[in-house]
Amino acid sequence: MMSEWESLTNFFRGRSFWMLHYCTGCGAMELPPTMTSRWDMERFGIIPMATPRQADILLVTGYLSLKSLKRLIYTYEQMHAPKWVLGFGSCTINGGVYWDSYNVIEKLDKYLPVDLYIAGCMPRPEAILDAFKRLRELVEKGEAKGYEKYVKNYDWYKANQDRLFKRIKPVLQKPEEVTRSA
Amino acid sequence: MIFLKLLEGIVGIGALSIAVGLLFMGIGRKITARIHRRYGPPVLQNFIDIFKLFSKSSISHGFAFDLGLVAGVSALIAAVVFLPMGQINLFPHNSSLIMILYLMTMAYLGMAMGVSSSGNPNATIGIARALTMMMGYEVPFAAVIFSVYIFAKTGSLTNIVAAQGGGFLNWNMVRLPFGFLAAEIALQGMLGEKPFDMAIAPAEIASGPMVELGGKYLGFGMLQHAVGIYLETGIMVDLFLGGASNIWIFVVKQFELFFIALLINAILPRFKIEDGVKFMWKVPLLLGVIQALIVVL
Amino acid sequence: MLDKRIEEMKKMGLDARALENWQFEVSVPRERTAEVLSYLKSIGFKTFIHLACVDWIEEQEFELVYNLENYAEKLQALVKVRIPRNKPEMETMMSIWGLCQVYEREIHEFFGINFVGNPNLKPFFLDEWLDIPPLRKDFDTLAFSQELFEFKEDESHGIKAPKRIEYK
Amino acid sequence: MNYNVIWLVFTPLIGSAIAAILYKVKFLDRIVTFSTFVITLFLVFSTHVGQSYSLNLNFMNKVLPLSWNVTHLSIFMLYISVIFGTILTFYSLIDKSKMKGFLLLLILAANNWIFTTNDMIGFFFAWELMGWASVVSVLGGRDEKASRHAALYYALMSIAGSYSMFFGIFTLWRLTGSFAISTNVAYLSSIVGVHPWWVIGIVSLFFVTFMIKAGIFPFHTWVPMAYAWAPDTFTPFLSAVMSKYGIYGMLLFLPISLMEKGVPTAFGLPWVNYIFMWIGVITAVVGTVLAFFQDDVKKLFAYSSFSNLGYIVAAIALFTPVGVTAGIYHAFNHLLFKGALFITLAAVISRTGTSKMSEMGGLWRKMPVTFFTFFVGIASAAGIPPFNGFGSKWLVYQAMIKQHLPFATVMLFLASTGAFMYLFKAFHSVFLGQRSHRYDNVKEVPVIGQIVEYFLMFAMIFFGLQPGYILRPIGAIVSSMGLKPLHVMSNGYVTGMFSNVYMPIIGWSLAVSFTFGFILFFISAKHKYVSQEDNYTAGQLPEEWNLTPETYQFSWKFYEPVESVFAPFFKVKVDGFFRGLADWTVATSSAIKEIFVSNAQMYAFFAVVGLIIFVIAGWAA
Repeated sequence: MMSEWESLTNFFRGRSFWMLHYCTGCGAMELPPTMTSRWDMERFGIIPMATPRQADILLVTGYLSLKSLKRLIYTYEQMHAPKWVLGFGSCTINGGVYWDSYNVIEKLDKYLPVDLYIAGCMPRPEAILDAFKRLRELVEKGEAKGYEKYVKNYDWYKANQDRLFKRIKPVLQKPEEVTRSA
Repeated sequence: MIFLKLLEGIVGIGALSIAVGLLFMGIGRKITARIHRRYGPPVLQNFIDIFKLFSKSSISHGFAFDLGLVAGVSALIAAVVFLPMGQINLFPHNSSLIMILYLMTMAYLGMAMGVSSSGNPNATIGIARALTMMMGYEVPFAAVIFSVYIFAKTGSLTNIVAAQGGGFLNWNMVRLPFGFLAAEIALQGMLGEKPFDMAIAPAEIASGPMVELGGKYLGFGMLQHAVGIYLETGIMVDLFLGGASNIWIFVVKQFELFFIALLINAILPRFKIEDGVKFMWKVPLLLGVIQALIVVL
Repeated sequence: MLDKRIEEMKKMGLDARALENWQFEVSVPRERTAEVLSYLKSIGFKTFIHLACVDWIEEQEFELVYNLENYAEKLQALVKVRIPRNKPEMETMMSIWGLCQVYEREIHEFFGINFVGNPNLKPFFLDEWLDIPPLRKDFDTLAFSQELFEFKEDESHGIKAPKRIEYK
Repeated sequence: MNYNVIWLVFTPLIGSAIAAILYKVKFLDRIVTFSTFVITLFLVFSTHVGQSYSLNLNFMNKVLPLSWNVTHLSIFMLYISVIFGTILTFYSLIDKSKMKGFLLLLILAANNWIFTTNDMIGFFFAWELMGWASVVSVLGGRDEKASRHAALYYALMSIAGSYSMFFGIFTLWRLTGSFAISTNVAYLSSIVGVHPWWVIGIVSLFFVTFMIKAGIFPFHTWVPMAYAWAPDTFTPFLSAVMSKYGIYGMLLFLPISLMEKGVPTAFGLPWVNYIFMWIGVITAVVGTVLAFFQDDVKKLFAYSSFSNLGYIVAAIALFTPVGVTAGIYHAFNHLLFKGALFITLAAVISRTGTSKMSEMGGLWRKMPVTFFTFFVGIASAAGIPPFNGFGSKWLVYQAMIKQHLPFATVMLFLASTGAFMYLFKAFHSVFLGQRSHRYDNVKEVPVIGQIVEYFLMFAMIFFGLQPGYILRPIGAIVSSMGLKPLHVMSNGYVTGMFSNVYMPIIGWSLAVSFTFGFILFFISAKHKYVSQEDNYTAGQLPEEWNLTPETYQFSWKFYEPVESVFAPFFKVKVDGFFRGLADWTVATSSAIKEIFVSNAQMYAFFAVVGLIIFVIAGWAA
C-alpha cells in the first residue's frame, strides 16, 4: 500500500508531466498539433523539455533503428527517477511496417521498460492525450513503476541490449542454409 | 534583535516572494496560452511543478554545483528582504538600490558557478549569453537609476518611495517618462523574456544554464526565476510606480509591470545576442540619457 | 537534345536508350566507366546525384547505376555497369567526383562491393555488422530479424508472429 | 628626530644585501626576504603620524637636504603595502618561480622611502630604485624571451616617466629653491589662481610619471606585458602594491585644489579635474573591454588591474570628500582582492604549468581552497556586497552622482558589469567546466599556501563586513588634505551621501537565507554525485563521439558576440602609437648616428659648434 505522502506526491507527479520527445520516427509529426492551440497539451501540465535531466516522460515516437536505440538507452539512463516511457505507434509494439527489417527493433519493451503503448499508425493527437490521461491514472494508483522494474531486472534488460550491441558472431549462423533459392 | 527580525523576514518574505513569483509565472503561462488561443494550464500549475521537482531524485556534479544552485535562490531572498514593499519594510535605513542590485549579482554568480561546474558547454554558453545580455540591459538601467538618484536626491528605495507620495502625478513614471520607458525595456531583458531570452534558447543550446539541472536543482532554478520576477518588478514599482501603501496594492502593481512584459513576450521572436546588446545600447540607453540630461540640466 | 546525347553515346559504341523524354540509360563495360563518366561530365552532366546498386541474383551479377544530372539541358543519365557477383570489385570514381567516396562507402556496406582505391570503406550506418551485407538478395531479413530480435508469439497480448510473404 | 623612520629604509637595504649574497640558495633567499619583511612590519607598527627626520648631505659642496615626514596617508600606505608584502613573501617560501628576494627587498626600501619622504630628491631616488628593481624583477618569468621583451618595454616607459619627473623637479626647484614637497605644493597652490597654465604644465610633468607607473590610459601598454610575463609570485606585488605608487603621487599633488581659485569649470568641476576624471573613466572602460578577449589569465587580470585603477583615478580626480575617500578605499580594496587573485593564480600556474585559460579547466575539485579564495576574490572584484569590493565601488558611484556626472557614472557601471563578465570568464576557464586528464594528479598548494589563502579569504570577508576599520584611517587622511571626512557611524557602516549600508546585516541576511536554502536542499529528495563524463551530450555516446574533456570545455572565444559589438573600437591601438614613436626614434637616431659616425671631420665640426653654443649659453646666463 502507498503511504499518504507517496499518494500525495503521485497526485502532483501525475499533473506535471515534463516530456522529452525522442523524434527519430515519423510520429514527430503528430506532436506539434498536440502541443499547439488545437489540442493544447499544456492544459494537463504537459510541456516539452530540452534535456533528459529535466524530463519525466520519454516519448518514443515510432521506429527505432539499432543505432538510435543505443542513444535512446543512454538518454533514458540520464533521466532521473521517477521516469516513464511511452511507446508511440505500432513500431514500438511489434516493429510495425518494419516487421522484417534487419535494422529496426521490434519490441521496445525488451530493452526499456515501457509503461504505456499508444497503438496506431499514426495515433491521432486525441490518442496521445488519452495516453497521458491513462498514464496519470496509473501514476496516481502507483502502478506505473517501469523505472523500478528496470532497476530490478537490469540484468535481463542489459542482456537484451547486449545481444544487439555486443555481437561477436554472425546472427544467422549458416547463411547458406537460409539463403533463398534463386 | 536584528537576527530575529531577519529570521522572521527571510521566512516570511521568502515564502511571500516565492508564492507571488510562482503565481505570476502560472498566470503568465495562462495569459500566454490565451494569446496563443489555447486553454492553458491551471493557474497553480507552477506550484505543482515545484512540488514534483523537489520530490524527484537528481544528480549533482559536486559541492560547487549544490552551493551554486542554493546560492541562486538564497542570495536573491537575502536581497528581497531589503526591498520596501508597501507596509512591509524591515530595514528602512538600509535599502540602498545599488546594494540590492549588487546583491542580486551574487545570485547570478552563484547560479553561474553552479551550472558551469557541471562541465556542460551548453550551460556555459548560456551563461556567457546571459552575462552579455546583462551588460546590455544594465547600462540603460544604470542611466535610469542614476537619473532617479539625482532627481530624488537620495539612493535609498525607502526615500525614493516617500518622495513619490501624494498621488499619481508625483510618481516617477509620470515625472520621468523617458526613464520609465528605458527601464521597462531593460526590465524585459532582466526578466529574460522574449525578445531577450537568448540565454535559455531550448532549441539551440538545450535550454542553456538549465541543461544539467534536474529534480530539486531545476526546482531551485525555478524558484530563482520566481524570486527574480518578484524582486525585479518590485524594484520597478518602488522606483517608478510610487511604491504602495500595502502589500496587496504592491503585488497588483508588480503584476501590471509583469503583464506588459508578458504581452511583449508572447508575440515576439528572439534577438541575436549582439543585436540584443546593440538594441539595448541604442533605444533604451538613448532614452535613459535623454532623461539624465533633462534631470541634470 | 536527348536524341543528340543518345546518338553521341552510340557513336562511342555504347548501348544507350531513352527511358523518358528527360532520361536515358547507357550500359557501359566496367573498363570504360571512368572514360564515359568523365566524358559525360565534360559535356554538361556535371552533377553526380546518386550511386545505386541492383542485385541481379539470377544472372549472378551486380549492376551499379551512376545517376548523373545535366541541369542546363534538364537531362538525366543513368550509367549502368555490370560486375560479376562472385568477384564484386569496381574502381573508385573519386577522381571524377569526390562525392563518390560516401556513396561507394554505402554500397560497400550494403552490398559488399569492394571499391579499389577508396581509402575510407569502414562501416557507415550499421553498427557491429557481422553477417553478409544486408541488401544482397540472398540475405534473409525476416530470419535475421526473428533471430536477433527474438520475436515470439505472445498469446496474452494477442500478438501473432508475422507471416512470410512470398513474392512471386 | 625619529630614527625608526630612517630604519624603515635601511632595514630592507641591509636585508637585501644579505639576500643578494645568499640568492643562489633559493630557500635562504626567501627566508631572509620574509624575515626582513616581518622586521619592517614591526618597524611600521612603531611608526606614528608626525614622526620626521632630516639629514643634510654634502655633495660637491652643495647641500642636499633629505627629509622624512610621516603623514596620515603615508602611514596608511605603509601599513597596507608592508602587510601585503609580508603575506606575499610568506607565500613565496613554497614558490617555485624565479622571483629574486633581494630585488623585492630593494623595492620595499624604495616603497618605504617613497611613502615617508618629504623631499623630491629622495622621492626621485626612491622612484628610480623602485623602477629599476622592478624592471629587473620582471625578467625571469616562465617565458624568458617574452619577459625580457616586457621588461624592456617597461624600462623604456619608466625612463620616459623619470625624465618627465626629473624635469618637473628641477623646474620647481628653480622656482622655489626648495626640494621639499610640502613647500612646493603650497607654492603651486598659491600661484594657481594667477598662472593656472604654468601650474598645470608643471603638475602634468609629474602626473605623466604617476600615470605611467599606475598604468593609466594612454600609458597602459606596458601593464599587460609586464604583469603577464613577470614571475608569478612577483605579479601580485606589481599589481597590488606597485600600481598604488602612482596613486600616492597623484594624491600628493591633488591638494593644489584648483577649485576655489577661479579656474574655469566644466559640469561643476575644474576642467582639468574633469578631463582627468574622464581619463580615469576611459581607463576603466578600455581595460574592461580589452580584458574580455584575453586568453592568458594573467593578462586578463592585468587589464582588470588597469581598469580598477581607472576607477581610483576617476574618484580622486573629483577631489571631493567622497571622491577621495572612495579612491583611497578602492585602492585598498583593489590591493586586497587583486593580491589574493594573483596569489591564487600563482598557485594554479605553479601546479598546472600554464597560464593559458583554454588549456585549464575543472580544477575546483583538485584545489578547493584555492578555488574558494578565487571565488571570494572575484566576488569582491565584482563588488558583491558582503565582500570587500562593494563599499568602494558604491562610494565611487555616489561621488560621481553627487557631481551630477551621469554619463561618466554609466560608463563606470558598464565597466563594472563588464568586470563581472571577464571575471566569470576567468573563473570558468580555470576552475569550472571539464577537467583535462592532464590535471588528474594536480594537488592543492602546500600548507603555507593554504594558510595564506585562508588568511586572504578571511581578510576579504572581514573588511567587507567591517569597512569602518579602513574608513576611519581614510577619514583622517581626507581631513589632513583639508576636506571634510565622511562620518563613520560604526565599523559596520559604509556611510554614503545618498544612503547608508550596514554591511553586517547583509552578511546575516545571507547567512540566514543560505541556512534555509540548505535546509530545503537537504530535506528534499536525494541526489547522487556523478563524474564529469556523465553529462548531457544530446544523446550522443561519448566514446563513439571521441569526446574528451578538452573538446567538451567551452573556453575559447568566450564572448564572441561582444567582440562584434566592440569591433569598431578594436581598430584603434594605443600600442601602435608607441610602436610608431619607437620606430620613428630609431630611424631618427640612426640618421643622427650616421652624421656623427660617417665622418670624423663632421663629428669634430658638430663638437665645436656644440661647445660654442654651450659657452654662449653659459655666458648669457
